[in-house]
Amino acid sequence: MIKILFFAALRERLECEQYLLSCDGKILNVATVLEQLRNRCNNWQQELSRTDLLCAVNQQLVPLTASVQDGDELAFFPPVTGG
Amino acid sequence: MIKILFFAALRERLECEQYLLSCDGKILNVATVLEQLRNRCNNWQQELSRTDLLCAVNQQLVPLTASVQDGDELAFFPPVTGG
Amino acid sequence: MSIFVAVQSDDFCVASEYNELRQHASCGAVVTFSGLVRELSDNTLHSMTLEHYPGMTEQALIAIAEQAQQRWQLGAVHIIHRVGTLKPHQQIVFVGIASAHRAVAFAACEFIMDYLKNRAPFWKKEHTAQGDYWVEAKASDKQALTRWE
Amino acid sequence: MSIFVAVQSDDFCVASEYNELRQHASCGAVVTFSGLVRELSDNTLHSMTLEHYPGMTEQALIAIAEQAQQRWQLGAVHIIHRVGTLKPHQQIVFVGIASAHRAVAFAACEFIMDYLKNRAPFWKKEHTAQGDYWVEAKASDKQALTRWE
Repeated sequence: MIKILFFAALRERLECEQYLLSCDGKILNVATVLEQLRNRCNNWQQELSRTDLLCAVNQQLVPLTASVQDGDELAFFPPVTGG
Repeated sequence: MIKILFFAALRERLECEQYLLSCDGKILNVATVLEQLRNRCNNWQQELSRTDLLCAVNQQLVPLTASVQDGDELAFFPPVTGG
Repeated sequence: MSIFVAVQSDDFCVASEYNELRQHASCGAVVTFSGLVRELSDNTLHSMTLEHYPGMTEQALIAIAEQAQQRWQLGAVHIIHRVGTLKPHQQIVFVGIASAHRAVAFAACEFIMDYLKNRAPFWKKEHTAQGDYWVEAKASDKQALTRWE
Repeated sequence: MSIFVAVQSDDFCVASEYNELRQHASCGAVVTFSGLVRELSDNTLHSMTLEHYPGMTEQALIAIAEQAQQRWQLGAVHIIHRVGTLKPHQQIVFVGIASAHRAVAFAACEFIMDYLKNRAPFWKKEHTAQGDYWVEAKASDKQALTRWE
């Protein structure tokens, strides 16, 4: 299982905070996971196609070319606005 | 009269804190005043020939080309080291 | 070199942070930055809510402090960021640096704020008379990073 | 925009200065700099005495604050400089800036320190186990001005 988290405006627009994805023990590419999520519905397609989307694997910022596997925590979120 | 003040290391080396110079109502150049002061003795010659000497007229930093006249306060001091 | 990082809903006290920072041996300079909730220009901001990614925020802040420490010789770095609901004029973020010389303290403090603005997972939502709005990231914050690269 | 300048032998309180600075309307950022008496590397500094040019110091600090105000949109500028005899770890100088945005507050605070180091008539004399020495001006402080020209 990969635990997928969404934050802030993205979480609200997807109406989803956490999503569990089975990966059958395979190592996946973040971009591949994202493509799978986009196919869920039109709204997800649109929201997850934003070019400013940020991604973290196990709480570290990574590019979409990073890989994920069983037990990983994957997160997607909009540009950060703290400080 | 022009009131001339010396500060910090310069004051100690000249053994002088304040010096009154009569200028007979004339407008003088700071460089001219400095030349006069240098001629007082060898020690003053040396101390007042330092190229890093700073100068203020009426409490404003000025170049040695500035002019002074009766009633002005003229000050010479080494590079500042506050902060 | 010591690093202190906190993500908390409680307010922080700049005076206590400063008093700790100035204790650092061979410290000749302390620079502090405090970020406050600003009023909107039309004066209708009731409050804002700061959401974060628990766990990742602390790691991100420590990573930024460590980057600063690798670039410059620092005595101490304190970073505090609040989460939850804040009202206008309340404190949001504190960054404090103790170092031997001032240039390093200024650079490290500004570096940390620039990276925090772009890399630490916090998001602001404004609650105004006209409704609730997520704050948009500013191009100027992204631009600010380029000078450190 | 408000300017507050003080030259005093008494210590100052960073907490009070900060609390005043953060009151400024539309203030989103407060940056403070504090300079402290550093130990010498051989640990023999007993104390230092700060001499100044009474009258000119206050004018010079106000002039520097006004220059900063002309360059950037600032909410408030506080500058405090102590004179007299100070011991290691004691506070020498405080510069605090309140402004809407952080970049401006950092720039103004550093600008003021750079100008103060080169233009304000203060001189430090160190009292050490080996004797009393006037502190020499540093080339790096002069160099720091060039980026603002």
